[in-house]
Amino acid sequence: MSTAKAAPRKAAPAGPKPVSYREALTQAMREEMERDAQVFVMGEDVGQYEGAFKVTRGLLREFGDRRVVDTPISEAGFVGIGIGAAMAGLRPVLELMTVNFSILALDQIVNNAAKLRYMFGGQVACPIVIRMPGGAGHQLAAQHSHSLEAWYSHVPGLKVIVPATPYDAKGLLKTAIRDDDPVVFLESEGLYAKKGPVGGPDDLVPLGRAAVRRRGGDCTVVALSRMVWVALSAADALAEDGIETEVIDPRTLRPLDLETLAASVRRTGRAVIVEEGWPESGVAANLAARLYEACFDWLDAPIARVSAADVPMPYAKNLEQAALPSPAQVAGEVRRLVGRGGG
Amino acid sequence: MSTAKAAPRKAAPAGPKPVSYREALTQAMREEMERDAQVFVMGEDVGQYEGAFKVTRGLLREFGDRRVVDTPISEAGFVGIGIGAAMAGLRPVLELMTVNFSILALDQIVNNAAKLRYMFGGQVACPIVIRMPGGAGHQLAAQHSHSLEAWYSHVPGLKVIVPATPYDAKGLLKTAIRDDDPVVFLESEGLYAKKGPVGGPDDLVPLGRAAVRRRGGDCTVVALSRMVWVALSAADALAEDGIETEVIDPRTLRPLDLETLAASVRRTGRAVIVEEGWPESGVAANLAARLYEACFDWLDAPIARVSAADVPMPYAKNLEQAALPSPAQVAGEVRRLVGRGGG
Amino acid sequence: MAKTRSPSARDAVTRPDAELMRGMFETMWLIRRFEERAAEEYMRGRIGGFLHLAIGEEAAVVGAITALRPTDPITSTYREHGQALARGSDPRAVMAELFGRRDGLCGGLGGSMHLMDKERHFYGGYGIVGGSIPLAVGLAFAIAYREEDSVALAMFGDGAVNQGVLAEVMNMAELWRLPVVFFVLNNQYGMGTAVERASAETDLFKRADAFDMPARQVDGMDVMAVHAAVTEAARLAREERQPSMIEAIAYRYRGHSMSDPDTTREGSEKERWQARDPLVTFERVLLGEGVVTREEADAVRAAAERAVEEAAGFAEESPEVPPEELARHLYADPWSDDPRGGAAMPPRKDGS
Amino acid sequence: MAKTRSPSARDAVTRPDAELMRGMFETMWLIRRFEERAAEEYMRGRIGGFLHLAIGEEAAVVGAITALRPTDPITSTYREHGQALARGSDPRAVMAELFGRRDGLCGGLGGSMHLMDKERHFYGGYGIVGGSIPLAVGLAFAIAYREEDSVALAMFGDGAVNQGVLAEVMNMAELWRLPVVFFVLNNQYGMGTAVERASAETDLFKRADAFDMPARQVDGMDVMAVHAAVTEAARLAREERQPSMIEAIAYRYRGHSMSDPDTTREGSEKERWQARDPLVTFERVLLGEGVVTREEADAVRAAAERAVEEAAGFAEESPEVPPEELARHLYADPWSDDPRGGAAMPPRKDGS
Ligand SMILES: Cc1ncc(C[n+]2csc(CCOP(=O)(O)OP(=O)(O)O)c2C)c(N)n1
Ligand SMILES: Cc1ncc(C[n+]2csc(CCOP(=O)(O)OP(=O)(O)O)c2C)c(N)n1
Ligand SMILES: [Mg+2]
Ligand SMILES: [Mg+2]
Repeated sequence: MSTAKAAPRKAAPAGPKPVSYREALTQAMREEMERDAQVFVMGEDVGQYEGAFKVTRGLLREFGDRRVVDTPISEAGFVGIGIGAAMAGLRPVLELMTVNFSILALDQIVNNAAKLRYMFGGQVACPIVIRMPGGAGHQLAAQHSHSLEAWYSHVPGLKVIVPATPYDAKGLLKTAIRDDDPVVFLESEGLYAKKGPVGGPDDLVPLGRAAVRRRGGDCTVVALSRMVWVALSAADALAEDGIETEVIDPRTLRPLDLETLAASVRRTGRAVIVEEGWPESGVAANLAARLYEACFDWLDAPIARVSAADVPMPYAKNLEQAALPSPAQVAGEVRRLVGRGGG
Repeated sequence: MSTAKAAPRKAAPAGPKPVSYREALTQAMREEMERDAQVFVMGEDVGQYEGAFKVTRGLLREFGDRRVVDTPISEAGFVGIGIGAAMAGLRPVLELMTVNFSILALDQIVNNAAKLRYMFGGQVACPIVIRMPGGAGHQLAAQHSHSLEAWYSHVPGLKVIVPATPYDAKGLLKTAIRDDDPVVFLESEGLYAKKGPVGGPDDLVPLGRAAVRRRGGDCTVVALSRMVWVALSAADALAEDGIETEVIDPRTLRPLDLETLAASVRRTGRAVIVEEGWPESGVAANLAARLYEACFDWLDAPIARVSAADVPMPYAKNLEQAALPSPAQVAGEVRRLVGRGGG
Repeated sequence: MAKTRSPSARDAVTRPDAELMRGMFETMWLIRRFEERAAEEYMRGRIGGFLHLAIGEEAAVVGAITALRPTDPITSTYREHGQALARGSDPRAVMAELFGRRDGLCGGLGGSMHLMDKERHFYGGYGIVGGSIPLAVGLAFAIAYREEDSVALAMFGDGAVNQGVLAEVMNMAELWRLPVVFFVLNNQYGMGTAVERASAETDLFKRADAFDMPARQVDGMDVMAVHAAVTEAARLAREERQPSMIEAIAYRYRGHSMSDPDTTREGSEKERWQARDPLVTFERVLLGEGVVTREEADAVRAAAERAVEEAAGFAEESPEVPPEELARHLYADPWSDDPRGGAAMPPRKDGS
Repeated sequence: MAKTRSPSARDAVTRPDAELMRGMFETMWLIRRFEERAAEEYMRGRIGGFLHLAIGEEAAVVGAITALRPTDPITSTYREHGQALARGSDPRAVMAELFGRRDGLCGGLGGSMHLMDKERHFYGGYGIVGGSIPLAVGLAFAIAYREEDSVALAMFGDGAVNQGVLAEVMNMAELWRLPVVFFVLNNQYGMGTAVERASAETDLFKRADAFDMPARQVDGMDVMAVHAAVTEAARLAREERQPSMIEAIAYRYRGHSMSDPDTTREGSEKERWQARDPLVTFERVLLGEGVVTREEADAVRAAAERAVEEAAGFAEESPEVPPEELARHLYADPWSDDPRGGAAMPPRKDGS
């Protein structure tokens, strides 16, 4: 079962030795490029420089500059070119150096990629994957610390993936590359060095299947991407006080596996949602609204949201830390909900 | 009291005869340009052509091409120029022909306008207003039918206004122009012809004050922009069956007057939220999450959301109508909540 | 049409491009009549949304597209009825799309601004000014990637030239030597804004200088001139992988769209350009060179009228788009029949 | 410094621009030493985030900025320590900003990439490549709007040239005749990508041809040459409202940022450019022309070292940013002291 496979603490059957989230992504691209000659990688400094975060390391050497294409700093332009190439049946895997720069390509992503199939009555597909790391925590300040899960999940026509583990990074990226729809693949800068088991060439992770990262009956914590690890360390702390937290990772926001989330909340009667993005019109608000709709009669307390502070990210380390969700904050919210002091 | 002033059915003290939402906006710009020489208007076809929707009619004649500036079709460029001019202390009122094209300028709006004051430690202000009509209903299809309230309300540093009446269109635009922060002013294409009373030169509508459009004790309906009118006609229909609906218009999403919304929901115990945008990570989900947090113990039923269908807007009239929120749908949700059949 | 009816026509057969010229003449009239009818149907309320007519621009559209192979991919803007028809799309399906009916080219989901005929390698009309140009370069990228010998044609307006993304993709097209032709249909206005009020350099083809890319200007009212220019540009792209830019100077006789009162343009200016109506001038050439006779020219017009009449009838008869189409083409395999369900997956049966 | 210490120096005083040259020399050394120290502090973990050094580019930075009046607005990129220092910002406040402390130029909220000194008309460093250029044109727009005689300077890199927004605003600057100078600091790489792999036309100043805008290329390692070029460009803008573009060819000796292993550039290439170190070559000129003596040159370096030492000490001493600063500068008057409250207004007291 995919959820078991993806559990971070369990050795995956297929994965030989633990590899980093970064290397897991590289493996996924390499394997899919070997499997399908229509797959190519394009982006800024993905070739000779091997990627700003070295996720494309080795690909240029292995596949040459026809299939690993360095672009000028022209996000709107090369994303549009990728979309056109996808219309023609190629399978571009684009790297945007960070999610922050994807804003420049948003018109191409939202008005073209997301709409081609629909507005032309199903005549064309747009099998493109647009990878981009996001998140904060390294003092990159206001313009380099965005988490745009909310914006992308708002858009019908896109598929949106938020992998939290090396296993999912690889398995979901492979699925995304084989998918016939445009996929926005949101990586986390903070997870690139994270190690864990990964699957083999044929281990795909399906879209729309949440993963239960930890089982527990007192409170459900739904967490996205890097926040899964924040939630898990909160859960460890809570366990010491005998509070058993169920940590769930949706893994994909489009499609969304509401059923797995709701089933857990119906059991625990409480939920905390953790996101790295801003609180207003964010993903946590969306998941909360959906969970209320699905579990209203089972809820013993209002659903709590833990999001980044509603400010541009400050540079100063102490302020940045204060602006980001912490295990302590998550634990505090859980304690508040289960009514055992705290928060 | 501002809410009373803004009530659509009441004659406003200041407004002599009813004027259209379009003309109300023109009046606001004219009055503020007369009052403050730093205010200027810039956009595509705002001068000689007097605006794609004629909202800037007469301004070029009256103020000349120094203060009414026609731009090339370069959204990112002229919005960035406006932001730079605002940094220098001018008060640009930009018109983006529609919200759909604002996506091209989003980097300038989000990475510059919204962040200047904060990331430079308060050294500069960015007193800019960016006006743009949005919404659907005229068969403009996939690329011309966006409602991006959710995206803009997600962003700290911006103020976001969604006027539903001519009175608010004028009063809120005047307030926005005098505001020292960047304001995204979201107009509704479908409301330009709507007539109603408007205030005089000194009647400002404050930000962060919701308006109660209709009083009623059975169910609260929170509706944005054009949806206020959809909600009001639903309320009329419901009233015939003796169901009294309270219709509330938040008027601004940043700042958000949660208090007025929550007070109503605490009284009625039920809420339906109506938006013209997409359902995932939308404004309705956000308002629902906030209302649950504020009114959990008062709610007799889960909050219902009425949004556009989760698809790019189709061209065919029958499909477009099916995709958009209707009074019948809103009434149906209210009936379902108050438990009188329907749903 | 009967080629033996007149001596002049018989001589014409000897002229190598006589067939081509006749075909272009027929297509230009089909487009003209089709758009005149579309305007009427819009007035009647049978067509909704925006309707942008290219009346006056037929020479530029037809000259460019007939210079390509039928398999060369094309992208265009919202003003693209002519492009679809010039590519051979069924006028009935085009009109049905404008009507928003089931038998439309895009099943009624796209409308006038979003025609596409994939089978004919017409990759669509788009509504965001400048937004479709990168797609054409992407189609050219795919051609190069697969080492095919097709050429992509990006058609756009004088206003689109000021969208930064054009500069971005022209640079990449030249940098990577992609087989693409950037075709600027300069009808001298972007909505109400004349080129000289929008572009510091009014010779738009000079934008190519910034990228060391060949470019030229051509009379967009002269179908043969446009055809010749695009033929050479296509050859450059096909044989030398050399992208280029062509600026065709034309004029639209109608307002920007049916909802444009068109009050900012001088009437005298319109008359000047009307005097050079590309259909009339081309007919003179054809008659002069004996490629068609007067009777044949009239027959061409009559045929166009019949085709358009038939198209309108067909569109009228075509059923409404079935409601279940609302979400059908959202994804390759829709997970939700109820689009109000948002991104939520349907409850699964597999028990996984 | 004592101007009488040597005859050569005494002659120098007679040279009209001697003062200017000495000042530029001092600033270049201040920047060099400041950035060397910043690199050390980054290694020590006192500076976080990204740290982009302009070591090697001092001539271009100083030559350009000293050619302007102190009231002419400037925008730059994330590689902007030199710009701030050349504009006269207090090195202590700049270093404190890099440290993310309360006494930083931006109160610790901006960091290395987002320095701003409004008082000195330095309108900031920005992190989105190309994103700051429109702001400079907007500052020029305001100058023209108010009929002032200042000039805005937009400083950006060779990589930024490929952002479409540059083409958009260059067109508007020329179309509206705005007093702005587009200054491309071409250090020949955008991260790991050499200009010839990013730009079809490697003479970047030719981008101006597309807009009929004057432009020229200058040796960015020669501070006097840059100064002369920008002086003329500023005159054009100030007196003739004629925008222009200047491309300064320079080289950065360090990697793109402190986290860049810098393995893609040839070592031999670096050596070639190191041989033309702008500080060394300029010193030769100054000694040759007797503008400074060896002792004076050493004194300049010593002074720079003292200033930097002091700056580091000051930054070290400066307190952490108080927690209440987290939301203080979000809006003109914050409605929420708890940023977790999101857009919600605080409960109101006015009872309205
Ligand atoms: C990005 C964007 N901005 C503005 C518009 C509104 N608009 C539609 S067509 C048009 C004029 C385009 O002029 P041009 O490129 O010359 O094409 P033409 O209409 O003349 O064929 C404008 C401004 C748009 N559709 N997209
Ligand atoms: C829009 C955008 N894309 C990508 C990046 C990542 N990035 C930061 S600096 C840089 C290279 C810029 O090169 P150049 O303009 O030559 O300036 P230099 O760093 O050489 O001073 C890149 C790609 C960014 N910050 N913004
Ligand atoms: Mg035009
Ligand atoms: Mg560079």
